[in-house]
Order: sequence, then structure tokens, then C-alpha cells
Amino acid sequence: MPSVLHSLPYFVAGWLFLCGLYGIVTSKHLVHAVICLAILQSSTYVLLLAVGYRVGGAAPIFADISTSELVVDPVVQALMLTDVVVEAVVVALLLAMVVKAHEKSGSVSPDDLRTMRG
Amino acid sequence: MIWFGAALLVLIAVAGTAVVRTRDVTSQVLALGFYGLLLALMFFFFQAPDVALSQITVGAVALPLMVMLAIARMKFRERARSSGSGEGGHE
Amino acid sequence: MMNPPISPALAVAVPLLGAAALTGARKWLARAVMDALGLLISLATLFICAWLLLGSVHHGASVYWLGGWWPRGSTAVGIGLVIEPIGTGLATFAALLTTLALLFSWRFVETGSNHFQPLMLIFLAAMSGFSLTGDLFNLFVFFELMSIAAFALCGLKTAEPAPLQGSFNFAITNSVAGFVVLTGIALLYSATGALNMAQIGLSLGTRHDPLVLFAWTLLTCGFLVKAAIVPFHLWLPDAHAVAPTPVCVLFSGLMVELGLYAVARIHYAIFAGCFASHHGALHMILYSFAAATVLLGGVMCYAEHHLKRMLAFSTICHSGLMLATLAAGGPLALAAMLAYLLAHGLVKGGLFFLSGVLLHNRRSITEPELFAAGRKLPWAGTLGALWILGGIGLAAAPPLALLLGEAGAEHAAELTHLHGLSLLFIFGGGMTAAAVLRVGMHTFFGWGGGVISDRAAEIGELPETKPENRKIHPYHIIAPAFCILFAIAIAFLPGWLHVLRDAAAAMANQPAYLHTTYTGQNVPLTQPSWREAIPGAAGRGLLALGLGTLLALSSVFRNRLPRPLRAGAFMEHGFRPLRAMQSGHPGDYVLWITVGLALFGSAAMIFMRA
Amino acid sequence: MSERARNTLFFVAGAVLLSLYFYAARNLAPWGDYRGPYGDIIARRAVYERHATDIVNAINYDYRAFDTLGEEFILFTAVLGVSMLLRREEDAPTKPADQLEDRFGLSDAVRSVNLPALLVTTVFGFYIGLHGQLTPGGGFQAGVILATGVVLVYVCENTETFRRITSHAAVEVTESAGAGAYALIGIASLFAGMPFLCNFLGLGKTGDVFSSGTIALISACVGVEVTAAFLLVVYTYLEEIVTGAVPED
Repeated sequence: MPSVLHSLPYFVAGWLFLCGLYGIVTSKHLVHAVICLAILQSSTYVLLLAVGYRVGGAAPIFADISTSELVVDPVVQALMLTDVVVEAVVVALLLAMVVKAHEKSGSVSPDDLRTMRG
Repeated sequence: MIWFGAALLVLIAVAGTAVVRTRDVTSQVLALGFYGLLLALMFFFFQAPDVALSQITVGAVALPLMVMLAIARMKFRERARSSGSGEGGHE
Repeated sequence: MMNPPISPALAVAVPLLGAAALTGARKWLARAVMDALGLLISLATLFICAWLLLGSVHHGASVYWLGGWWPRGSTAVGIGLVIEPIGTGLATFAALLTTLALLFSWRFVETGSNHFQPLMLIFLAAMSGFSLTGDLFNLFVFFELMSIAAFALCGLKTAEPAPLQGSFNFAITNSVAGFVVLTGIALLYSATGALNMAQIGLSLGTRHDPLVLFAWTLLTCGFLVKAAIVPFHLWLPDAHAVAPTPVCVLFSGLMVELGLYAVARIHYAIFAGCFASHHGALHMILYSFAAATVLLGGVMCYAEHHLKRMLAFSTICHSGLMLATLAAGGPLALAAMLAYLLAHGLVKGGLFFLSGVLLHNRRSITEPELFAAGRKLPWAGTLGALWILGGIGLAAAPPLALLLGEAGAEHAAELTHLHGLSLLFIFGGGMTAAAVLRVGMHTFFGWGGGVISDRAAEIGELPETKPENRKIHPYHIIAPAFCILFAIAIAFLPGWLHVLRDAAAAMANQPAYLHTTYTGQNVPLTQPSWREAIPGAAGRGLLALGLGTLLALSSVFRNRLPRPLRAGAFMEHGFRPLRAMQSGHPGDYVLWITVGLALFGSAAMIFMRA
Repeated sequence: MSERARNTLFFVAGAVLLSLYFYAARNLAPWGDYRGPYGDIIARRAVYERHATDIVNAINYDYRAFDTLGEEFILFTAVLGVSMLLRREEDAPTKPADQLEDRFGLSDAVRSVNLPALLVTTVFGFYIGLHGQLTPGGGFQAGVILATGVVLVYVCENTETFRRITSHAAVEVTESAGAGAYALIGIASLFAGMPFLCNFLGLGKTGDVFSSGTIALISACVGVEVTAAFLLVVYTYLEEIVTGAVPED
């Protein structure tokens, strides 16, 4: 594999993490902030997948291939499945908070979350 | 082959940036769905069909659906509020 | 090999099963039945955890491999629960606090539509799983479970906007922290191909490169967000201000401290070998963050007039003290930190229960509105005395058990030549005690008058109980009294300290931990007592208490003092930049997390480079 | 904090953080060079030990089933939290079904594909769920797919049917039963004299739908829980709209 590619997914993961942080920090809309959190989380998918990838490895499903074949790491995939669920539920819960906050205060701007100040 | 994967990764980085930079929430939901599909494609490509399947169901369907439901509910409230009659839902 | 007397997984499975059953039945069960069942399940968990604790004390540490997946050679294929006195002790403490909180909320705290009890049980399960697990990814899973349950519990009072804002800030910061931890786990997995903490430690050996340093940074900072260390602390006052008081007891009493426990756990199990030659720098970094936390927490604690926010800042301050203790390094510091954790959890729990009683009966939680209100309460004397005792406890003065932790910390600092720790304790203890005593003087004694207020206090808080029933029942007194009196009792029961010291020696010893994980056998280790340090600590505690009392008096009677002596009133107004930091804006909070990560990471790369 | 100060501070801190990460990432193994050992050991043995061909599910529902127990309860807790946050004020009135408006205005042609689409979705969901131990898929994916089928009912404007299905108290009971059953399977293995969450059932023939013991069973529980959980979330969000409950101001 060309050496340019050796670190590419790691860079992408780091970039996505930062993008998510940037989105949350500068967000003007709470739903936007929640979606940015989902982007931030997707960086962990890219990183986990990259960490367990093996060039030429098959998918870790031995329905059609012989058990002696080299496969990519199944453990990171199991971790990613957990990760996907975590992402979905965090988003669901945060959105519920946003919806409720909107009902009570009529605003979805983080600048209006200021009643707690000081 | 590996170059295709690399291109996919770069595309994901760009798409992620685009989702973050989209400030209008309704278009952002669409972008998020597209981004979720790209991720699923990458999972398939890198031999993770299980994760790809959950990513399609969650990342590309369930997640945007939930965001849309949340937005719909907030809009419903706003309409109910602005209509003033308290009947709700009619414009 | 000594098997645990009962399957340790039950400490997690029983409350989870109970929560599922209660949720399924919540639409049909009456409030009282839900409460009784919740209490019963929590008691059962307490019983299981205590049994495990006793087993591990008597027969030594062991490892329970879930699903029967014993390691193959040096590779752990399944998840192991480490059954040793510290983990089981924390799980027992979690069950104890949850039981007390459920007892306190008996038919009285708002529960949504019976949502409260299952959420509390899930929270308990997450805390005990977090304390017991020996697997890094499993630690993350329980971290998330704990967070999600905490977010939901925080938003229980949906009738006003403030709780939703507080829980939103809490949720977004702690979720970011979770993903920071997960990134760290992924990096370590890439370096070692393992998820079991002992195996990662074994595989890393003495490897010391930027990757290991950065993974350590991510894991530590992620857990420090939970532990509310400056600058990761901003979510905590908001979350505490809006959560119902029984939930605050769990947040401040244990959840925050579990973040520190995780920092210690991963340090000793995974990174101890890597950073063996850089202990000085490592401890200095942790110590700097801890000192900043103590200073900020102490100052802000005294400047708050919303009781729960005040106690929240005191938790930040004491969390800083515990991290400073940990930063002294070595098994003795770990033991001292854990002793302090236990005593602080009890005292802080008691104070939160008491403020819950005030909120219940007086329908308010801010100092100006509570002025002299304590005297009108039934059992005013008992409540006032408990409150004042709590204040004395925070100063680490006798007769409360925080004193023992402070003595150990000081002793450990002497051994490792760490300076200034006793000053930090005097400052942090003094400031937080002063704030609590000031509230006591105003509320229960009715001294002074014209109470100073601040913006956050003016928002006030909706009561969490129904207005028609403001009666104070005996069980409202039992929970705080138990907490405070237990914190006094353990100061005079020295047996547990001996167990704790030896268990901490085993936990802080990486080879011993490895041996226990792979063979399931206990490695008996002992370390000397710090009894000779106790008189000195008592002196320092009394000094902190004295200074704190003076500060509180100068605040309460400021009108009778000449202007230069009004130190209390000056401190009470607080400092604008510190207040501005607490902006309530989620973007700012996440920004400070980023800044903290960058600072911590640069410090690690510069001062601990290979 | 002013917007400008916030942006500046973020760019400085972010740049530092990113460079630290890139500096550290140089020590990572090159991409595509997985070195094990955890994944390789399991991949080599799981087929023999557990008669499951989808190793990822063998890990999720057996080797690391305790993680998945936590994960299912994360989902469970979040649903409980959402339903608590968005619970309706008790006295909010509801409108009769015939007064609910047409929200999507779909043509009859689109509606006519509804039933086949629903059928296909359901069959696909069951297929994915039942073959989890053999091919990609499993309880979680199946649950989401099945729940999406019910959402199709709503999209195709049968609001009343949708409401009847999802508002039923049985949905939450089903969800709790699914989650509780997972914990119960773990406890059941204790009664069989084995450690918690041990695979105590017969493993069956590799490749069978009912092979691999508790893996298939747990997968089924997860499927039940996820289906119900997802329906609960969707219904909670839509409750006001489909019942026409009037918000109080």
C-alpha cells in the first residue's frame, strides 16, 4: 500500500472529531449542535474501523469462506455496533431535551440558555 | 482498490465538514442522511457488513427520522401557538 | 482460586432486571408500590454488594470471567469483573446512597409518571458495573449508561426551562467526554490489540511514546470531565441546580468521584509501567489541574447563594482536593483519596438531603429566601445541628472522617515531597465550610440580615414536591442523619482503614493486579498506617474550621464591621471573570473542554516526553 | 464570551489538539496492518466454540455479551428518558380521528404500494433477525427495520391505525420484557451452574437458524426490545401531532 495512505483514516478521524467540536462550539441552533455531536461521534467509527482493518482480509463471516482465511478484526466491529446504538440514543435523548426546552421557552438558540448564568 | 477506499474516506471528511457547516437545520438533516449512507458504504467496503447494516438502519434512516420528528413537533407547537385559538395544527 | 460467594454480575443484573420490571408495570402500579419495590430492589443490591465486599475482604481479590471466558494464555477473550475490596466497596457505597435516596424520596419527590424509580435503579447498576469491571470498553459502556441515566434524572422537573438547559449542557459535555474516552480506547486497542486493562498494561509494558501519552491524555481528560476538574467542571453546577435533591446526592456523593476512581484505575492498571520514570512530571500536571480546581471551587462556592449550586461548587472544590491527593502518588495517596471519597460522599449526601428538606418544607432553595426559615421547621434543632456538623466535616475537622483522608494525604505528600497540599486542604476545606456555616447561621440561627444574593440564585427553583403536603416525616430526617452520623462513626472505627490501605496497595501495584487478573489469586500486600499523622491533621482541620467560621461571621455580621474587615462580603460577591465562565452556553462549555484537552495534552507531551 | 473570542480560542485550542493527535498517530500501526491478537483469536475459534458463522454477533451476544447488556439498557434508559421528558400534560384534550388532517397528501398511487412495502419490510426484518448468528444482521438491525415498517403505516396516512398500534400500553411492556429477558438469560445460566451470561443451551448444527444456543435467543430478545423501543420513541415524538393534543400556553 502506498505510504501516503498509512495514516489517512487516522487523519480523517481526527478531522471529523474537530469538525464536530467546532460545530458544537459555534452552533446557533440546538438541533444543529446535536447533529454536530453525531458527526463528532462518527469519528470514532472511522478510527475503530481503521484500527481493525487488514488489507486483503475478508469480512468476519464464515458462512461462505473457510475458517482458515484471514479476516479483518471482528472485535472492533462489535464495538462499533455498540457505538452506533449509543449514538442513536444520545441523539434521541438530546433532541427530546431540545423539544421540551423549545416548548417551555420558545427558543432553540443556545444563546438563550442563559438563565443558568453565574 | 485501496484508492477507492481512500477516496471514500476523503469524501467522508468533506461530507462531515459540509454537514457541520450547514446551518439550516432542515437541509442539515438531508446532509446527515447522505453522510450516514456514505459511512455505510465505507463500512461495506472495509469488510464490516454487520455495522453497515446497522448504519443504514440507524444512521441513514432512524437518526434523520428522529431529527425530522423533533423539528416537526417544534413546528407543530409554533403553529399552534401562532394560531392562538388553541385548536392546534391549522394554519 | 477463591470464587466469590455470589455471582458479582448480580450487582448489575438485579437492579437492571428490577428496572425493566418496574418500567413494564409503571402504568398500573400505585406510587407507593413503585417506591416500595424500588427500595426493595435497591436493598437487595446493597445486600449483594455488601456480601461481595465481605467476601473480597476475607478471601482476598479474585476475578469473575463473565460467560465463563477465561483468558487464553495472556489474551482475555471475555470480560472480567475484578472483585477486590475497593471496587466492591464503591459498588456497596453506590447501593447505600441509592437506598437512602429512594427512602428520602418516598412518596414525596416528583417522579414523572413513575419514571424516577427505574432510572435510579439503572443509575445504580451503572455505578456498580463501572466500579467492578476490569475491561476498558466495558468501562466505557457503563460510563455511557451512567451518563444517560443521569441525563434523564436531571430533566425530571420538566415544568420549567431551567432544568432542560441544565440537563442539555450536562448531556452534551458528558457525551463529548464519552467520545473522548472512546477515542482513547481505540488508540490503545490499536497499540495493544487488547481491551482488558491488565492485558493492555502487560502489552504496553514500559512503552512510552507520543501515542501512549496521547491515549493517556484522552482517557484521563474524559474521566476528569466526570470528575468536574477545572476547566472541565462547567456542567456540574448547572446539573446539580436542576436535578432533584436525591439525585444530587448520587451525583455529588459518588458519580463525580467515580471519575477520579477511573483515572486512578487506568493509571495503575495500564500506564503505571509506561510512565514509571516520569512520575514527577505526571504528578505535577495532575496537581496543577487539581490546585486550579480547588481555588476556583472554593471561591465560587462561597459566592453562591443557591444552596444546591453552592454545594455543587463545594463538590468541585473537594474533587480537586481528591485529585491533588491522588497526585501525591503511591499507594498511600490512593488509600487516602479513597478514605476521603467515602467520608466526603457521606457528608455531601447529608447536606444535599438537608437542603432537600428545606426545599420541601420552605418551597425555596435560595439563601435570602430561606433567611431564618430553618427555625420554623419541625426538628429545627436536629436539622440545624446536622447542617453545622456537615460544615465542620467539610473543613476536615474532627470528629468527621474526612480528617482521616486528609491525614493520609498529608502523610503521602510528605513521602513524595509534594508541597502545598496542606495549604490546599486548609483553603478548600475552609472556604467550603465557611459557605455551609454561613448558610447555617442565616437559615437556622437567623443571625445577621440583609443577605447578599446573586443572579443564579434569583432564578430560584420550583419545588420538587406537591405543595399540599409540606409535612416533614421521620424518614426525611433518617437519610441525612444516617449520612452525617455514619461519617462520624467511621472516624472512630479504624478497622476499615486497614482493609482500605491494603486493598489500595494491591490496586496501585501493577504486577499484583496482573497476577490477580490472570490467576484469579490474591496478592497479599500491606502498607503502614498513617495514624501518627492524625493529630496534625486534626490541628489543620480545626484551623480551617476556625478560618472558615471567621469568614462566615464576617459575612453575616458585615454591617457591624469596619469596612476593611468585611472579607466575607467581599468574597461573597465573587469575581466577575469566574462567574462569566459559568455562562450557561453549551458552546462555551465544550470550548473549555477543548482548551483543557489541549492544555493537558501539551503539558503531557512537553514534560513527559520519552 | 463574545463570538469572536470563542472562535479564536477554539481555533488555537483545536489546532494544538489536532497537531498533538497527528503527532501521536505517527506511532499507530500503518492502516491495513491489523496485528491482533484479540480479534484473530476469536475469529479463529468462534465457529468451533459457538457454531456461529457471523463472528461479530458471536462477540456481541456471547464473548462480550455483558457489553451488549449494558448497551441494551442504554437504549432502554434513553427511551425511558424521552418518554419522561416529552410526557403529555395529563389534561390535554385529544381530537377524534376524523378531524386529523392529511399531513402528507400522498397520491393513491403511492399509497397502493404501501401494503407491499410493509410486507417486504417485515419479511426482511424477520429474515435479518433470525439469521443473525449466520449472516450479517441480528436482533438490533431487525428491530429497527421492523419498527420502520410500522412508521410506513403512518407515512401512508393511516394515522388512526398507527396510533392504535403504537399508543398501546403493550409496547412499553414488550420493550421491558425484551430488556428484562436479556438480564434473565444471564441469570438463568447461574441456575445452570455456570457463570453469568454463559451460553448454556445446545449449540446446534453450524448454519442452522436455531444454532449457537443463547446467541440466537439473546438476539431475539434484543430484536423485540429494539422494535418496541423505536416505536415508543417515534410515538412519543408524534404523540401531540397524531392525537391532536392541544398544547397549553
